[in-house]
Amino acid sequence: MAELAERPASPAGDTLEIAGEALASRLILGTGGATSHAALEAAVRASGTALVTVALRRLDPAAPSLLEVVERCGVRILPNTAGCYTATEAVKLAHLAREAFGTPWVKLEVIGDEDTLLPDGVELAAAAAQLVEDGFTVLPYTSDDPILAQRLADVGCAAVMPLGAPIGSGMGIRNPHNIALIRDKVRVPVILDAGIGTASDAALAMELGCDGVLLASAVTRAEHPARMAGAMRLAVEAGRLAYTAGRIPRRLHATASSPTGGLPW
Amino acid sequence: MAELAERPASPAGDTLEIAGEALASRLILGTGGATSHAALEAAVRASGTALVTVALRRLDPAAPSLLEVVERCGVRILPNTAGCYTATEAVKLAHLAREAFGTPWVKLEVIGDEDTLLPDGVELAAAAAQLVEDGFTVLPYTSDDPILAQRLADVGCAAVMPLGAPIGSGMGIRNPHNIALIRDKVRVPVILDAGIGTASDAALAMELGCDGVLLASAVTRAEHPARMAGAMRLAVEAGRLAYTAGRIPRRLHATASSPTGGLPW
Amino acid sequence: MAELAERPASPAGDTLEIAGEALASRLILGTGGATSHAALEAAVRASGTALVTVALRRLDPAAPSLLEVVERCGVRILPNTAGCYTATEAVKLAHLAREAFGTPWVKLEVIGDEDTLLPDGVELAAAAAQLVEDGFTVLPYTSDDPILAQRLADVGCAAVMPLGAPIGSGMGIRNPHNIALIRDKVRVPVILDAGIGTASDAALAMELGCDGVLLASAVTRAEHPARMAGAMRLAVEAGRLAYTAGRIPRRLHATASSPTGGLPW
Amino acid sequence: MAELAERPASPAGDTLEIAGEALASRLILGTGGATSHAALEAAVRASGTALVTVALRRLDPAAPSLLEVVERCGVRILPNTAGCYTATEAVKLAHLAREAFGTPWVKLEVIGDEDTLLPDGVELAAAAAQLVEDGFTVLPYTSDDPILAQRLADVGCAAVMPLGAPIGSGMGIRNPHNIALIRDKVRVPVILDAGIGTASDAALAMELGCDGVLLASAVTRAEHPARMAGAMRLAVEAGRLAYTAGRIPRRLHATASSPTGGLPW
Amino acid sequence: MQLVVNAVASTVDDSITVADVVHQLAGPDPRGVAVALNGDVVPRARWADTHPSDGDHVEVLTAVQGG
Amino acid sequence: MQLVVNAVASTVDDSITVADVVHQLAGPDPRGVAVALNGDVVPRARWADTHPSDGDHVEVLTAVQGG
Amino acid sequence: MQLVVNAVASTVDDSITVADVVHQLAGPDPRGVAVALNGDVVPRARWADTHPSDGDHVEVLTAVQGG
Amino acid sequence: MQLVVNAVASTVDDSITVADVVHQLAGPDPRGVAVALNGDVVPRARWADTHPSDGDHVEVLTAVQGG
Repeated sequence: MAELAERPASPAGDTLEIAGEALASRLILGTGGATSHAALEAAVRASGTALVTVALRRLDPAAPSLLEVVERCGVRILPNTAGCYTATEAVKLAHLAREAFGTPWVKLEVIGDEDTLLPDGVELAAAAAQLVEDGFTVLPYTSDDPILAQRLADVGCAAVMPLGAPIGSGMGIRNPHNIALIRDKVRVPVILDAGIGTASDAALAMELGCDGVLLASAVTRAEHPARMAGAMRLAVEAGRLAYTAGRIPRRLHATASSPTGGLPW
Repeated sequence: MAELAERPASPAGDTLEIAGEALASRLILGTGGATSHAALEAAVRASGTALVTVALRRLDPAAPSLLEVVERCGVRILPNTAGCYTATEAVKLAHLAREAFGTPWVKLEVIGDEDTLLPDGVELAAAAAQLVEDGFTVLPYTSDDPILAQRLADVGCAAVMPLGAPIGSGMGIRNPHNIALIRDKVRVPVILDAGIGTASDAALAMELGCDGVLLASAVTRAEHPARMAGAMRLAVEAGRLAYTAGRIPRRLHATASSPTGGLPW
Repeated sequence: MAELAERPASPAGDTLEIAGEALASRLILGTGGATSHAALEAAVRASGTALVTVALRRLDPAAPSLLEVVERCGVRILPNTAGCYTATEAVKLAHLAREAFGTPWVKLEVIGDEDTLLPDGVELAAAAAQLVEDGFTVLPYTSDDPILAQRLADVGCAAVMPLGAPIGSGMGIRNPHNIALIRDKVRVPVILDAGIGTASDAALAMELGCDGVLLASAVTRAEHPARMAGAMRLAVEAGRLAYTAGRIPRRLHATASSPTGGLPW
Repeated sequence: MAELAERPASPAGDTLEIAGEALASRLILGTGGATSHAALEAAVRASGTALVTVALRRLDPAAPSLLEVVERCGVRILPNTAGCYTATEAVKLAHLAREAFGTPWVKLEVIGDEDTLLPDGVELAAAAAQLVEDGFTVLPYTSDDPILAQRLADVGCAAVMPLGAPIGSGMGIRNPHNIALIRDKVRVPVILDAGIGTASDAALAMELGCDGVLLASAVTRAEHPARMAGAMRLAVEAGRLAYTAGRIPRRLHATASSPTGGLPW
Repeated sequence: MQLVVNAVASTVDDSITVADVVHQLAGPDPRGVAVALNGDVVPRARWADTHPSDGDHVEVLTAVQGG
Repeated sequence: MQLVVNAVASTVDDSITVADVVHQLAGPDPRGVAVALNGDVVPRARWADTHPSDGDHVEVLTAVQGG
Repeated sequence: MQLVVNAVASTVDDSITVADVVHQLAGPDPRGVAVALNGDVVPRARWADTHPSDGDHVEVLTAVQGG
Repeated sequence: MQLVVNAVASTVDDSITVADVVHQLAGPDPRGVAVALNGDVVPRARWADTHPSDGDHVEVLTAVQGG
């Protein structure tokens, strides 16, 4: 497929760039679900990520500061608009986030349904267009629909972030073919967002040509979050390297890996 | 499943041991299919493997020495019996290998069919029993049949090496359920052998509870063998780490990763 | 899942109803791809369908009449808006179809891309709302996105027709989980449209709770179209019956189907 | 694959023959798991089967006669050797069955493990060879290992009956590729035995080229056994018809099923 | 005058009606046919009294095989 | 003497035949039944003239539901 | 006067500014905080000279864990 | 006399030993090499005093790339 032609010739300097900014890791970590800020910090460090998502909520004076954790880890912040069901809500929350954190970057979420937390494509496309116009660097959490992904790229999103499966489901990538189609169609980075359950899922995302992976629950809700964070770090690197290495084709039949001649009988 | 209970509590000292020998890597590299000894050596080094397979064939005075490559890389040698169709042939070739390399370790292959290169369980079981009796450390390449794997462990094999898919097919793990069953049943190391095509396949094998992965073509026949070797090294580590980290359960529905309350509307 | 609770108690009178009209078959046949009207007629008859789709195109005086075939078979006609890329085009073509065939029923297609022929959700939702307002019985060809399906049902579509895979791809149902989710969410009939390649795909669609299946290429482009039409007819009945019969649960381990006691040893 | 070349040219007279005997149905029904003889009889009749399996156990004078049910339904009897763990046991039980029912036909089961009920290939091959020598018509329940299936055919079995998944698991066909390989390799009928959960599984088995399907729990343990029996009857016919009809190839991209030209814009 | 009928330019009598255009293409009893005049639907009931003007585009559509 | 019939010990007349044992269990016309005496198959034709000895194990088997 | 701050009603001095409200909740150096007055964003630069009126709703938001 | 060494017939001195055969093929210090004489393994320790007979088959094997 097209992305094969586009595979970087070498791993050297094979860095993820979003909106012209280079990120030191292709793994983006969501902070939701951690049992404590301490557990979260350990996971962030083990993951090697350079970018973490946060949500914006009413300030609780009693709660410890998440921002301090983020800054102590020296990672970039990506505010999300989780909890919004309409473009209007999401646009307003994005503006508040820009005020709060002084970053134009936003993970745009507009949810259609509280059971599935699946994105609402129509509202999402409207919000994305507005936020791009307002000068945001928009990273939309979207379905695996290639047409919607193309539309989001066309309105000026800095990346598209299709889901593999519902948020927190750990079901992996339900429709790899769509993810590969999206990678073929759009010219901006593709970040696999939501559904990752374990390391092989993250590696597969990269092998499909994704430029990065965003995950939260798979790490924060694992039995050993920091250990799983380390696993994801390695898996994303492994998958990217494998993608650039040019895998062998799938064959229905066998190919001998030892000489068939030269035996004494 | 059982293996969850048996997961090592920590990655520290989580080392693969076969027949009482600790191996520095859970990745075993087959040497077949490399375009040159130089390409092979680069792949061996990039893979971080501690054990490589070789075949035994009539000596060609003109051919460069493979043994020198193996020794220069400082890795252990695992002779195979590739090309044998009967227990008798395989036993004889194993004895010759022990003479040649001074090691009792043997990757036991008894093939049933030259198209599929699938193992012949009946001949394999017979050869394994004989070689164990002859004092070999037997690592049989077997099908993904849990009953056959149990039989091979029962006759004293040092490990069992079920296939994921036909040799060189790159089809990955066709029946993960059987691999997990094998891991549950036998008490010796389980090495996923044959079928691996890319990094996520190797990670999945480890997540299923395998103790190691053996692959050749996926690396030696990749467009960039050394790069793929590096990918496999990371993938095996990632998969093992993920296995020990305790992945989140698969859920059909979503689980929010951001608070649902605390929004201004 | 919800649909289990809703399964009809008995096959008797278990008929597909769309917009209050009972259809004698749950299989809807697309007429595209047939090598001749004769081959098409044989397939329509073998399929037992009660509803066939047609496209609207410039009249060619030299071409034989498709309408006569449809009427000779005594089946209802479902005009489509294939070839439209915008809501405006689709709405106009739907109005022309209503004029031509005197039916308010329309298979609404608004395509986003000529390579994938995948629907454009944003344009589709706009066209559906307009056509419902204009008094049409709208059956939209949509993606497998549950949120979009819900939106289409909410604007008053008489059914939703999610795809299993791209039109003509024969890839089956790429994401069965989404189809089941759609069946859970919407209260109108769900027709699996596009992607069916063979009989087991059609049976699976029904087992997921779909109320019907729409397919064209799988029959018209098969080596023996009429025979495949017969296969699809049986498969849709089989899948529906299995769905209503209450399948056994999937178990990772075995359950004996013969007594374990009572043997002479 | 080979079987494509061998597909019957037409459904007319496309009948399953085992050991020269024509069977009126490609569906073989196992009788295990039925809640009563009455429920079983209803299922047998609804299934349209011509051959049912029975087990042989110590006679309980208080128990109603299963044989009468079988004879009343006018179907052939296929005794099994369920419960045997060694070739010796299975051979003895087969001889007792031949005495009891006056038929040389036997479904040969030699189980390796009471948890998985998976066949023991080594014991199975030995028992099959002995029973063929003793004049039996041997139908072995085997794994999906193509080499073992070939061996069973070579010793003279009248058919091979590979599993799709463990008995009673309802997991369907875990490794369709192996089933297709078996169909390619052996010249005797291939009956998919064990693992079928629902109608689409049975249809898929036939589409892979199997000559028949044997199932028990999927029908006898369904909520509505007779209804599921009817579903399986249709599914087996549908799958066989689809197999002979020549399905369309799988394509990654779409193929239009409506003309792309001829629109007014 | 000039009409463009199904993308083909043709010279027709000035008094021509949509019904005449359809008749020429589809014969006396044109079933399953719809007409657009310059992109707007012309209901069958209006064919007889609808007079295209010079340069108008007339589209006459009918059913073809389609999925 | 003592016989073990289908794992149940019972005292029987010394002259008993396999046919008698089957008759007691399965009635006059025992169809679909097979017999093993101490593990060896006794063909139906031999039931009438096969005399178990004291302590013998007789197994009388028939069809039950099985997959 | 009355203000509703983060959904909690409270009586405050009439001269209160948004900056004061934030200070009370978040302390002297409130980093990572944004404010909405009756639903409209109040830029940080305007906190000091923005005077809520009686009954106004003030929302003070900050970062929490979120995926 | 005649020997068949790795499937190639060659004429050799009657006094030849397996060690000599190996030497000719693999040089003075033949590492990673095994020998079969008429199909039977000849342990390295026996090479020097093992004398093939006329027509014997000698196989000299070593490591090659293999999966």
